[in-house]
Amino acid sequence: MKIVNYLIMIIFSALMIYASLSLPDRGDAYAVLNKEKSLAETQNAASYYIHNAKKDAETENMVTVVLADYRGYDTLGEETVILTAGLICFLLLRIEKNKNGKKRR
Amino acid sequence: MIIRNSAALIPLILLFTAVSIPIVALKKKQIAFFMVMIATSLSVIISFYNIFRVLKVGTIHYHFGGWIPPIGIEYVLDPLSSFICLVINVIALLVLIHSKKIIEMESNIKSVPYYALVLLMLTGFNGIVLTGDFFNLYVFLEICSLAMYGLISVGGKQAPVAAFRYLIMGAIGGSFYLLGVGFLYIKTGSLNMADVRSIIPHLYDEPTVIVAISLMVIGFGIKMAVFPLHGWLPDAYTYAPTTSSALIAPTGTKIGAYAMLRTLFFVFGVNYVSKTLHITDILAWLSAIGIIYGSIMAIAQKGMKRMLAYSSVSQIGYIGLGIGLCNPLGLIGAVLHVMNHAIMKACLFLVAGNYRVKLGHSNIFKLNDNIRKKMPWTTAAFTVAALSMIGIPPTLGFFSKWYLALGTIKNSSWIFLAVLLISSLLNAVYFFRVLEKVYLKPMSSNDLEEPNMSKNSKADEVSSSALIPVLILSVALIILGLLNTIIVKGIIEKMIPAGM
Amino acid sequence: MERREDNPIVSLVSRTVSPFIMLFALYVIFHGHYSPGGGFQGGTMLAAAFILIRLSLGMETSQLQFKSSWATPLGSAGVLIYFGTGLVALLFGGNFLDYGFIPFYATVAENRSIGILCIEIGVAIAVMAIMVSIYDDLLRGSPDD
Amino acid sequence: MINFFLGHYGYWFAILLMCLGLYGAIMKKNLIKKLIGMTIFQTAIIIFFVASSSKWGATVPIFDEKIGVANTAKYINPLPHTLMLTAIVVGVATMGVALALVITTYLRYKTLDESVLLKRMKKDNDN
Amino acid sequence: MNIQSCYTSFVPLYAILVSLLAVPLIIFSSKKKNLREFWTIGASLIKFGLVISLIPNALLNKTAEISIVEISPGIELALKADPFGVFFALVASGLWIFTSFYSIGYVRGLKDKKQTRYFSYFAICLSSTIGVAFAANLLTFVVFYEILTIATYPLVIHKEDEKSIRAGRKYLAYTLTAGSLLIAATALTYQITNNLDFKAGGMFKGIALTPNMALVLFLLFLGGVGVKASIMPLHSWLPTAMAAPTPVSALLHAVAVVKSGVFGIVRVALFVFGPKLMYELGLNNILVVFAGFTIIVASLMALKQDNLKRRLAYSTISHLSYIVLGTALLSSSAILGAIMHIAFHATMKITLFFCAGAIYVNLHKENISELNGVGKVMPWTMGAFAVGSIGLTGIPPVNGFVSKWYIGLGALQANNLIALIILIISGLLNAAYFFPILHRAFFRSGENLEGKKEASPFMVVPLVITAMLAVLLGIYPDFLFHFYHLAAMVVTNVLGVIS
Repeated sequence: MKIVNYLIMIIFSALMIYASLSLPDRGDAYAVLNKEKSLAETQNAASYYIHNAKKDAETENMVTVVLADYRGYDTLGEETVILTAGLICFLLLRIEKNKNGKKRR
Repeated sequence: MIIRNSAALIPLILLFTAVSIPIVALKKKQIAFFMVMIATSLSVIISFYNIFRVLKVGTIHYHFGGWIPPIGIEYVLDPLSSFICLVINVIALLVLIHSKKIIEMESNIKSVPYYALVLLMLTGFNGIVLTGDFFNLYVFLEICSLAMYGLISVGGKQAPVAAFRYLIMGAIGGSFYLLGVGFLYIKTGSLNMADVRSIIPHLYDEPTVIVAISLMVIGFGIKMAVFPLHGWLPDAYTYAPTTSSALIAPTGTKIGAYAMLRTLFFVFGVNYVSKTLHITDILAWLSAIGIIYGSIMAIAQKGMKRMLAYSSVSQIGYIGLGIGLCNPLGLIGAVLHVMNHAIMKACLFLVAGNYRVKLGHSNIFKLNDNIRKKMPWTTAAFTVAALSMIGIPPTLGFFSKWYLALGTIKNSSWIFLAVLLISSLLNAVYFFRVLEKVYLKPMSSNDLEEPNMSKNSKADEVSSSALIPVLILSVALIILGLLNTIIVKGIIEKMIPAGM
Repeated sequence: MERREDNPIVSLVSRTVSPFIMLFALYVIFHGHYSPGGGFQGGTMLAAAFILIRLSLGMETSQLQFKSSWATPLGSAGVLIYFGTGLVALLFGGNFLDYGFIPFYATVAENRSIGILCIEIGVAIAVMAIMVSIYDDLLRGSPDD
Repeated sequence: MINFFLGHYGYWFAILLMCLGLYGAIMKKNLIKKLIGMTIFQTAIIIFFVASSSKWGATVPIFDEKIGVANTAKYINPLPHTLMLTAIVVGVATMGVALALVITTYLRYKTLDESVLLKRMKKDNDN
Repeated sequence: MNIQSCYTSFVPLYAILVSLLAVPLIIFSSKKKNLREFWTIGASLIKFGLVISLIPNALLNKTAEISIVEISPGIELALKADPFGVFFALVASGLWIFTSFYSIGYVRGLKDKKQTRYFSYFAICLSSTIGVAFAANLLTFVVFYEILTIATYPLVIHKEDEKSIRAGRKYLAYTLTAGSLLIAATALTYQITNNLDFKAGGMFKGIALTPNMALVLFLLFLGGVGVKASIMPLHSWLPTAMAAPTPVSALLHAVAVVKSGVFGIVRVALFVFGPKLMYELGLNNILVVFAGFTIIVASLMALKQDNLKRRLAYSTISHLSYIVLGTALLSSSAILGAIMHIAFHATMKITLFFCAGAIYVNLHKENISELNGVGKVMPWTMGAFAVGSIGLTGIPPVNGFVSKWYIGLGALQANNLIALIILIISGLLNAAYFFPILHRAFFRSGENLEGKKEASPFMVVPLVITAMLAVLLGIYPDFLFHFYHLAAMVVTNVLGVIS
């Protein structure tokens, strides 16, 4: 079993290095993900945000606009995630008094 | 307005109900159940409406916040997603009807957060199925995974450990997927599936993209429990409470299968993943191994729930095999088997739950024909589901197996055909083992020591709310089996992706 | 761990500090439009303020400040605020979460700005309440309870 | 070559961190250590994303009159930051759930060693 | 007379549904014995009538067709009452009447439990058998075949003792494996032909089929239907299934199960592959070898059985292979004989099993060595037994002679002397294992038989009638049911020559 785990580790790191080799340089302002248009000449989301965030939502902080407006549904989802976590802790750990008055977990 | 938003309405309704349960049901706990009923039945109605609408007007896109993709997030309602939605919601509705009495009996379950979590899990499922955006998929994947951990962890004594091990594996799977999305984003600069679909052909020979795809596939594989990544499944299903396992076993793994199908065939392109990367071949082989492994392990078990858990490892193998065959017939078989397995597994787990209710255990070797005399209808439903599992016509199980067999022959991959046939025989072995006990093993003396095992053998069924869903499911198996062509021709054949 | 008697310095300092933390948290929330910050960051800081009190004064006393039983409903309420903002947009003929349609009687862009503010508040409430509730539950469940 | 190194060492550190996390998550027997490993793994992914969003000589993605929005190279990419805000919260939630599970496990079994737990589980399962 | 024409009619569907609809009635009237058995008898009579009503059109080579529902794109759950189907349905439904009369006497005589389950599964078996007979395409055939497999299981384990349960396991192991092979073969055929309808003379017309593929396909089919037809390496479930009560054995052996097996083999040989292809690829030789081997070896094994029912079982195995052999010879009169042997063997064998059951119920004797002097006590029963055994041996005037005669002729036509020799030898062996029984029964004096007399009329009447039927069919093969004409019709359609 241990061997298998080590193997997994090695394969994983090898994969990662292999993948990282063809990544664009970090901080390259003209890499694909920062271009105006994508390779298929479709609008690139990030640059659209930078251009239009102020115009669209009268809000300086682009991250806020993206978070709450452009991709607001993700944020709703993440609200739900954290609510889920709260409910699970409630379900697992909170001590309630039930009918016959004895504590239960 | 309903019509305009019907594509997004199901997750929203479920989410709204789930969120408002902790407030509304704060004082009166009984309200929770009824809210759940309303929400799930509404979602069933809407998913029926959606599927007909899709078949009429074709694919429907819904843009959240009115931002057209790739700027915003979109929901895509096409035959595949609407069909899976329908299956999930119908199964969920039936299982939740069954859960009414069960949850009251389970002492350590607090109904309010439990039902809220159930709805959150369903929200996650529907969100995953409907979304057209990679990161949104990740978010909803985490929602439903977290909810699943919670639902599993309130089971028996061992449940938290099982849930924790599932959590570690699931979280790593989710992180793998997220990492894959990251690589993909860095290379394409987009998160929208359709957008990536248009960009990806320019990047087919990039190592990063290949790694990204494999990471995503591993992530989904863990959720889907394909063979080497199935480790979390048996414990989780075994120790979870009845309702949870009956909810998660039919739907949870299918979500992984769906996401895998969606990303592989609809985003990265059929020819690329099958001809260039051979991911589908690997998937098919792993699934084939999983089919045999799961069936053999199922034979070795002595608890019914654990047996069913292992059998769902092998059944997931069928779906994986269908996807891996990468031809229309295989796909039809896979999608049909998603529905078929959902129905069968829900039925079987509910039956196991009913047995637990009456006997306090579902240990195969302690069963005898007294239980059949006590609960004839439940046992009849179990028989039908078992026959469908084995693949006896005219149940649905036979036909999904039939399409899969046709698919394997089309690829002229005889080993897979043999695997299919052998596995159906193994299914026969472990189900007839139970059926023999339930129908033929007379009550021996040492069974009398068993609690709530009175000698009198007059009918003593579970309450109707626990019985009717089981019967509906088992009848549906036969009816849908006879009418499967309507489904296949009407819906499934419209899902076949381009280039297959 | 055995319970030590309350240390006056600890309680005093924490009770003095926590309002300021809350104030700064509110600043972070409402200034999220113009500077780094927003609902999550602010919400977590609020939660931190409450948890600080809970740490220093113990569970019983701090119930006077914020009852644990409110936490979960409050969290749901936070999410509901978010959800409701989107729902109002939907009811006024937009898509879900399309704040432009919410009638704040301003230009579309300003509507969006206000909508963003609403949901930031919702997020903050939810995060704060649920963080506190998770803390409470973990503590309740902890072995030495 | 040196440029290549300068362009990629950020990713490599993130990858190193990932490997550490994965090691902890799959190798360690103690549940808490597993949890720590998992968290490290998630954090590493977050770092990876943020690293990918950087641009040399660019400022935070907050609108500035003096800079204007004509040239996107002046602001770093806001999208990964947004995504990672979500990812952070997801990680926190996951950790909360995991801690709850660990506590319940400890209350029931009085141990956190996985191998021991598995043995005991099997025993409970048998009888 | 060689023009086949079709017309739509619901009669085949009704013929299937009658006994299915009887099942709930039987279950609900489980308290009132007489009502319950009235349902069974009524269903069997109606079914027989429906099948009879199909004969005239079948004789004019008009086939009734009805397609129920499309169960796979392009494949429908369709029924088709062609002469062969009518022939088999006639045999099955006709003998069901006798069987149900007889089983009433039997189960009541033994004060048997679970009679409701017994009768209801009996009915299901019959409807699936009729479904097998009328199946218009392979998939429909598979569906009903599998249903038959499952529906027979509760009958095999009817006694619910350890022995019968083990028999049930064995039965399931064999038949389910066969079923999956059959499914594989069907799927393979569908991939090749895109069409699964049975065609007289083969469905591979105009489709290039490599010899290897054809061989694989044929072996798969053989494995699929050969188990129920109990060809020799695959036969061993049949003697074990003797644990079942006698009427069930009668059903298994004479009426439904094994007969649907050989029916399947004939279908596969003549309607899927077709005589031409079989001959060209030499597939029929495989069948001849298997069949000949089975005939001889099964007869030899029958010799050394002392349990009466087991001996009958082995004789069934060998006689089933007569049919297979006749089919494999592919000459007109051989096929004619084979098809007629389906019916004639059924009548004779059911007689014999009824006799065995009557003896068991009346005297609780199962072994041949105990049968001394039974003939004097139960003259009618043993008389019928004598008729049956004479027939199986192939001595005129009983009908066994007719079919055997035609098969022999066919062997000569196909100038295949080995087959002829096999027939002769097996005839002698039949005599060798039947006549000692008669000798013991009639010419030895038995002990402690005082006060015993005939079994209940419920059991005696049916077996006497079947025996008389056997004789009548021997004297005039076309008697009342036009067995001869139907068989001739099948041969005409298959070989395309007027016989």
